[in-house]
Amino acid sequence: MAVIFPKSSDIILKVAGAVAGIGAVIAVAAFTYYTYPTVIDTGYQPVQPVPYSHKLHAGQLGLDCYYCHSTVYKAAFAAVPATSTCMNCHTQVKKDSPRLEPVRQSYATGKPVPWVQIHRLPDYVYFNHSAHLSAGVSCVSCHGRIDQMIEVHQEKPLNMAMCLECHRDPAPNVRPANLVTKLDWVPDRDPREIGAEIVAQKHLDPPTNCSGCHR
Amino acid sequence: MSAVLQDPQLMEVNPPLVRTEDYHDLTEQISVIVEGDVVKTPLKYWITLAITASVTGILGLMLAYLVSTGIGVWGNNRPIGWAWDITNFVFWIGIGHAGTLISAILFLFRQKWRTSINRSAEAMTLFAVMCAGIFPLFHTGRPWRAYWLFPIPNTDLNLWQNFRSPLIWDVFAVSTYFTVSLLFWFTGLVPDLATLRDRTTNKLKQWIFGALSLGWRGSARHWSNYEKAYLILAAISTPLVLSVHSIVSFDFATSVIPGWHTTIFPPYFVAGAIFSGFACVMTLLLIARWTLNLQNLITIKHLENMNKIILVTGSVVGYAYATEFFIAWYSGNLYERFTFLNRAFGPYWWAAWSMYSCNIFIPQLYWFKKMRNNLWVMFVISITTNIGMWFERFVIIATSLTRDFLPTSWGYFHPTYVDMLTFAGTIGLFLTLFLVFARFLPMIAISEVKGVLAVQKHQFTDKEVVAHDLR
Amino acid sequence: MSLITIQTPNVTGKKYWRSLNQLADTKEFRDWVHHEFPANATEMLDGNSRRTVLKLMAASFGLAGLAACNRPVEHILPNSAGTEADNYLPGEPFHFATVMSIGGHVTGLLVETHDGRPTKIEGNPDHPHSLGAATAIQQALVLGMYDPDRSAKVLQGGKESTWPALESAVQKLSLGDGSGLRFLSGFVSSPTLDSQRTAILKKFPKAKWVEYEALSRDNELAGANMAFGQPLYVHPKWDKAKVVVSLDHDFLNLDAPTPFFTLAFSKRRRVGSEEDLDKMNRLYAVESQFSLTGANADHRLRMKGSDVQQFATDLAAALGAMPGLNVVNNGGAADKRAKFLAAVVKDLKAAGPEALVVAGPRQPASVNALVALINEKLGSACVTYTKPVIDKSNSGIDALKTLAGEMSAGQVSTLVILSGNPVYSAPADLQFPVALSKVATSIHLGAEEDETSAAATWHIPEAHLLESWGDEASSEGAASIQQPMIEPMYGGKTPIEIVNWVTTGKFTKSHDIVKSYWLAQFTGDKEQAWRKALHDGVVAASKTVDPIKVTVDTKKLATALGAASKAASTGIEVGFYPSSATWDGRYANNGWLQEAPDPISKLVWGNAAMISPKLARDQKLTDGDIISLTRGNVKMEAAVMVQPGHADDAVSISLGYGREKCGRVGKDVGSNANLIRTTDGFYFAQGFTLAATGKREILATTQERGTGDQQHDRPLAREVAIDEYKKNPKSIEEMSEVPEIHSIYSEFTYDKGNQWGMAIDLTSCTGCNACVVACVAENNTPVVGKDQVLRGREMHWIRMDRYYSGDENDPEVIEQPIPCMQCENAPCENVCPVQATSHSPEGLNDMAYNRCVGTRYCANNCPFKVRHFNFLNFHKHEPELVGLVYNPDVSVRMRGVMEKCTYCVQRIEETKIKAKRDGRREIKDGEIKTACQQTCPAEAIVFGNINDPNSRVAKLKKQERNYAMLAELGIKPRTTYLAKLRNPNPELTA
Amino acid sequence: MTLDELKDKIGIGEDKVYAAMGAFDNPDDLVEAGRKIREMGYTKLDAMSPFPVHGIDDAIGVPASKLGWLVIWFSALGALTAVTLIWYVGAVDYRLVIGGKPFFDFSYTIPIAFELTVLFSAFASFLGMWAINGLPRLYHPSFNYSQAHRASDDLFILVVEANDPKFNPQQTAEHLRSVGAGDVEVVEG
Repeated sequence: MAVIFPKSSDIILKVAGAVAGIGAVIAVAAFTYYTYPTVIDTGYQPVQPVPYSHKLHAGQLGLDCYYCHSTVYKAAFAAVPATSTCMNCHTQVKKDSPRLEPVRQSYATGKPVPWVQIHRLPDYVYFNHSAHLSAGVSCVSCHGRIDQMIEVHQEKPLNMAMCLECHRDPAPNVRPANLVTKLDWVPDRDPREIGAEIVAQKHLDPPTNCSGCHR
Repeated sequence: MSAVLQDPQLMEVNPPLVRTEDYHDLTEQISVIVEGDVVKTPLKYWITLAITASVTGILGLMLAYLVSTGIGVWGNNRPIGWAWDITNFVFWIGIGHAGTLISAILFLFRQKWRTSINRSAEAMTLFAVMCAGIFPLFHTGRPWRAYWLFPIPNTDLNLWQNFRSPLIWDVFAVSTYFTVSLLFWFTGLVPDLATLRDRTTNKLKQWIFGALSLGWRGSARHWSNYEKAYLILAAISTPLVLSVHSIVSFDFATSVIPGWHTTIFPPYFVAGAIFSGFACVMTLLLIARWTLNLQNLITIKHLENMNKIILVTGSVVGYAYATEFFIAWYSGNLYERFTFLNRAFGPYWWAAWSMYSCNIFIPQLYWFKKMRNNLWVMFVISITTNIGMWFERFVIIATSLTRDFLPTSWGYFHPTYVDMLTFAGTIGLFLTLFLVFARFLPMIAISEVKGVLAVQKHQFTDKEVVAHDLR
Repeated sequence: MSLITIQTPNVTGKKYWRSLNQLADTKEFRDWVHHEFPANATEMLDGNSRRTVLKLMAASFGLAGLAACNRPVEHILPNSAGTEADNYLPGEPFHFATVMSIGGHVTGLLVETHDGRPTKIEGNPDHPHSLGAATAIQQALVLGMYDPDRSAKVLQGGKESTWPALESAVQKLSLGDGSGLRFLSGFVSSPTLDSQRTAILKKFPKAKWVEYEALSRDNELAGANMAFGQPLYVHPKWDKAKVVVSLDHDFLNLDAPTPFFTLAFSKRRRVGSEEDLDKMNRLYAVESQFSLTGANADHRLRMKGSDVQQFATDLAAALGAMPGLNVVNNGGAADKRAKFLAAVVKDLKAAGPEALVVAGPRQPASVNALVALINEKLGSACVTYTKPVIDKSNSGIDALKTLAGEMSAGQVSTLVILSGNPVYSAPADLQFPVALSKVATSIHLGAEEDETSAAATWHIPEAHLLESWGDEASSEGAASIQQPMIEPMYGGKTPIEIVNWVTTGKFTKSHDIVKSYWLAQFTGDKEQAWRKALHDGVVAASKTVDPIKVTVDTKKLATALGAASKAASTGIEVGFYPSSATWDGRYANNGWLQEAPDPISKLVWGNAAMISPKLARDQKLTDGDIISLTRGNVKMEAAVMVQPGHADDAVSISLGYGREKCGRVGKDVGSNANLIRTTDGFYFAQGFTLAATGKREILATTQERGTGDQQHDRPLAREVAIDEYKKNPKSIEEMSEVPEIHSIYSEFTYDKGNQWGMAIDLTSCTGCNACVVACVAENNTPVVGKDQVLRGREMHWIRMDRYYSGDENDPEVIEQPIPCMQCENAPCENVCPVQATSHSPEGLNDMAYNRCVGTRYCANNCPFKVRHFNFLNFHKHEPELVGLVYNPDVSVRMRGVMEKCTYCVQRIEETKIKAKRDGRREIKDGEIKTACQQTCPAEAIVFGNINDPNSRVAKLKKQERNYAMLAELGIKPRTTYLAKLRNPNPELTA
Repeated sequence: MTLDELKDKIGIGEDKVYAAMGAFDNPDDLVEAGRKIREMGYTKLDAMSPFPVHGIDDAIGVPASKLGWLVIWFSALGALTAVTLIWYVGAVDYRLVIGGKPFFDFSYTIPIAFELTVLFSAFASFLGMWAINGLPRLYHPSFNYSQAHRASDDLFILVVEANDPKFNPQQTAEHLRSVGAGDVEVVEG
């Protein structure tokens, strides 16, 4: 009978198979990597209407986070300051700087400055700033060294895995309550020890069950 | 396997091939169906295919509507969270069972007559399981989240499945069942694909069959491993098929709902599955036998044997019903008693009684040889049996839910046209797949039948068989 | 006192969107968004994004364009000016006190707002008639505020007009001495409005002011007038009474649009400890329709409404209350009525000062008078009388009759209709529409474009309760100030403003009028007093009227009774009742209420002609058959529903349905009983002919119908007579045999920290729907509509189960609220394939909506069927505006997911976080209240930490009558029930 | 190695003698002939048949299949995988209280353990069989035999491979004819 496939077909088959196999592996790896929260969610740095520098204000000038984000200790949500807060200083300082024009506009017209939101959780997640601050979790744990960012970007993935990691083992992220907004705090000893003590003393027991965060 | 096919005691069974004298005729007879010029296929085939295909199209439409609008397009409600969806699921899975059973269990039991039907029975299993699979997937409120049902490592959520849930067991059972059946079916197909490859002169067909047959050349070494593999697959398929329907029955048996919460379910469901499965094979065979003139391959003897099995399994199912009632009464449990009285005399009496009559009473006709051998009788009974078995699932699933513990949350189920068309659609899908299979792949395992033929031509002695089996 | 005082007029520079078209315009809407909320809008956004309101705002927050890493750009819009309210916390709830009144019943309310949006109404704990409780209707008011179908524009002759046009029309009015000037208002209980009225009647001596309510307290006053010669309010002291006889008075539900009666009554019904057993009161009910009062009565006697007068007379006679009366004894001792009467008389006499007889507001003056007589004869210390603070001389049906006469006679040139919908609700024989057409200028102030607004020359949109300044004084005099939480969304006006405008020609905001009125009342630091009054919700200074001592003038009464006595009733009687959902029709457009099942019939989305099983058999009628009721020239059609325990030869039908001009929700729902309601048969009328029409209508009920023992001998809702309970406290427990259950697993133990649990006392629970609606409001559960209810897909997380038992002619009814039982060994959790529902360490059955794939297996496996599946996207067809009512602390569930009660876990978590902030670890008992518990007027629901032996719930669970439903399944429910104790009279049970 | 060797290795070398092949028209003759040829001292034998011919394995010395062992190991692996997965998920990675049941218990691993056992052994036997048989192999020298295409129809072919020490084209062909084979050819490929 006539041979259907030429002699070389088997080696071709083998090579093709090998290539396909490797290709598949690479594809899966790539997909996993690019959909990985720490990759996809971090680094988000939209252009803000006003190039407000946290590095300058919080870092060099040493403004406490609480000065602007005034509700964090009492409320679930951390407030973005009203324009009037900016104008407390900027009526004297840099009062003619062109870059502050939108702020002055807003102050005059009453129209808000359209800041672009960076740190965002899904609607079904109920995060409460006051709860975490009173426990002694610092801003750094979720927002990173804001005081070193000229324009703020998202540093942590803020995904469920991240929340769980800390809820299962809070010690490394817990510090004395008075230091939560001190982003550049350098602990004199192993922060985990310090945290562990506070956890014990405050009887912290963060929930890992569903209704802890989803309602 | 050769040994299996050469078991002399079984030679009393009238041979599967009455006319064919030698191997080549046999090859011809089966291959010609597949090789025939597509254009020349009888018109009745194309018409049937057109009908079934369009019904399948309706299935597509219904599912699209369902996904875009919500489960509300079905009649499901509170308290009846599961109705036709899961009923159809269990129904189809049950149908599937006969295929594996015929090809695996009958194989292990050396039932030679299986060779003429096992191929189509296996195909039927695959298609039935496909139809079944549709329902668990689309009965979820958010099918686009169905992948959450599989243990895929999820670095984001850190969430897994609840392995205490029978539904997860189902996921594993059904997907395993499908995979194994597919492998089993394909393994059996390879030598025949080689045959087709060697017969055709059409280059394209040569390439296709050549590739599909994986370069099979019938080497003695290959055959020896092949037989072993086939034996193992048959051996594991047997407990598998029993486990699958047991696990399906766990969905209900492990719950707290009266009418569901029953330890008898696993054997009862398996028997029911075999019962309905054989009935379905019967229906298909009778149709195939008529349309493709396979009288000499599928003999009355084969059919009668199947009828006997239907009679037995039917009676087992009947016994199970009786037991349920007895236990309900004997348990002295208020809710159990109510449920079973309600089943027979409540608002769903009609469903219950159609199930009793179709599954218990009608099959009793098979006590009479006349009935077992009458093609019309067996055709009708094969249909009623399947109707009855569908009702069995409906009665168990839906009517138990309509009236459970708190009378204030009792309800009634009204199917919508979407329910009905979806079910009809799966039947369409099933038939379409089967028709395509019957036309384009050898419906009968050529190499196996040749083995049987060899036995007829040359008597072997028991001793050799034993010797062969031992090593 | 912290207010986001958007209402004080001197706060300027604020813009509010006032109409839907502006709402559509995103730019305008955006203005509203950050002007409405004085503080930074961040929280507002986050807070709202919990709810569909985000969709609403999507456009304005530019969910367009993709950023670098494919993320929609979300803007944060902080306000330009800082927050005004010093301690206002964005996103955190804020409460305001206000007050509402229906048909002369006044209740203080507490309104929860989020970022300026009222989201929930609760009772005001400081208000004597609420004490924190609120009725279903009161709680549903908040939804009404966001009703997009509310009247938004001025109408002239039914056509759209403008404010200026109206203004000039008002200017043109020539009122002269007021001879052509008439005011038609509802039951006035507002001191300010009353003072305005006095002023007006002085200024226009010939003017008249008529009060008319379709359902009011007029008969109460008239009765007192008949008995004592002066109109007086009757104040039953329910908590003082040992024996209560209710003559057709459904004071637990329909006849009490206030939680107050239930509050007081249940004080003697609740069994906190063993000694309470002897304190328990005994309730006899005499009525026609099966009411909740009848259901909770220890003995019930059914009779036509018109026969009650005879019964009252017999009762008075049997007590020898008045010479010349003698018992018309129909039937011998075997006769049920006679036996009942005898027993009641004996019991009442025994109770003496602790005896209380009450007559229903739907019973004529004569019955009310007789009751006054009886109470006096009994020397009952359980009832007091007060003079009306606000004049009622021109109130009621006769006043309306006169007015209608004047109108048709063309004597009325200017008619001002202050709220209400007379064209719909006035008796048919007054031909009100015709009369109205004869009036030169009729000005209608109404909340919606209804039947009246179409017929009047002018229609003015009325501000919603939560948008308006005003005040209400209870019949005992306790006054409260009504304050808005939000500027009128549709620019609506209040009655006070309109009255002032029409009579003075210039417009003054009601805030000024109300404030100036009250400042005049205050002494000392007026401003301080004013703010305190606003804060507390009760005016401390308001003098509560002292009860007056009065005696019945028997002679006058005898003659009056003679005049009032009617011939024995003949033919079919039709009784008109308030609707538990729409009251008199004013709440017809409220989805929450339409979908709250009637406590007895479980009917939703409509009313029906209730008839007794016997009448149904005689007339060969079944549920849903449409009958016609004819009497003289009045006629209506309605679907019948067979009501076990209903009086024979009588039909009961609730008002408030069959609205022809109404919003989308209430239009053409049910049938309009006002068509056959006449002045001579205002609450019930005899001589109707009943005929089947052959047509049918499908009635939607949330519960399978049927009579007989609906529990099928199952020990679900358990009850026992109090004496039997004393004899054998174990009797409850013995109703079901719970075997020792040994699990093959080592079970999880819940012994540390807070372990939440609930106890529901069936003895004090009356079955009113307050908890059901409270839950809807708190947990954003959707309204699904009649069609879906018919398919059994209603979503109420807590439902009210009703069981009949015994003879279908005189059945007993027991009501049982069913929330999630939070089983420790929850069957639902085991079967969920994706761990969407699991257990919290505090014993809650958590449900993670966002994880659910929707297999519905959990619902199937729930023995109580308290899990509800979103079969469709039920929020999709909701007007976007309704999204504003949602509670931001609870996610709105999407299609295809399961949802359920979680003991208001959002409240639990909030409180725990608050405690953490305060550096506390333990939660005080009662610090967390679930929505259903908080609103329950009978305090039947108690929630708390069962791990703390001193908590109320733990104590209750220790009682012998505490039982867990279906405990035999080994599921260990956290919600348990305290069996219903009845207090029957041995003489009648024997 | 040389290029040619490499080519041979990967199967695209020059054609060379593969075997001497002869056909029979029924299985018994094949078995008979096979036995005879073997007695002549040939060791590298094979047969091609449309269905498994009983007795041929003894006749030409085909070793028993090793597949069984492979499957046993994989079935064990399947069960192990299931139990480990369920234990890790429930008791290690995320401990959630569900229905008051323990975080891990053998009882509820049984169904899935069973299913995975079956699944793994099925794959083992299927893939294992092809692997041992060295299939898929699209080209094979034996296909050059003129009657090869009938090996899947009605012919039974005896193969004496060229790598047999005793192989000699003419002589072997002669032997084949002597045991009654028809269409004897020396096949190259």
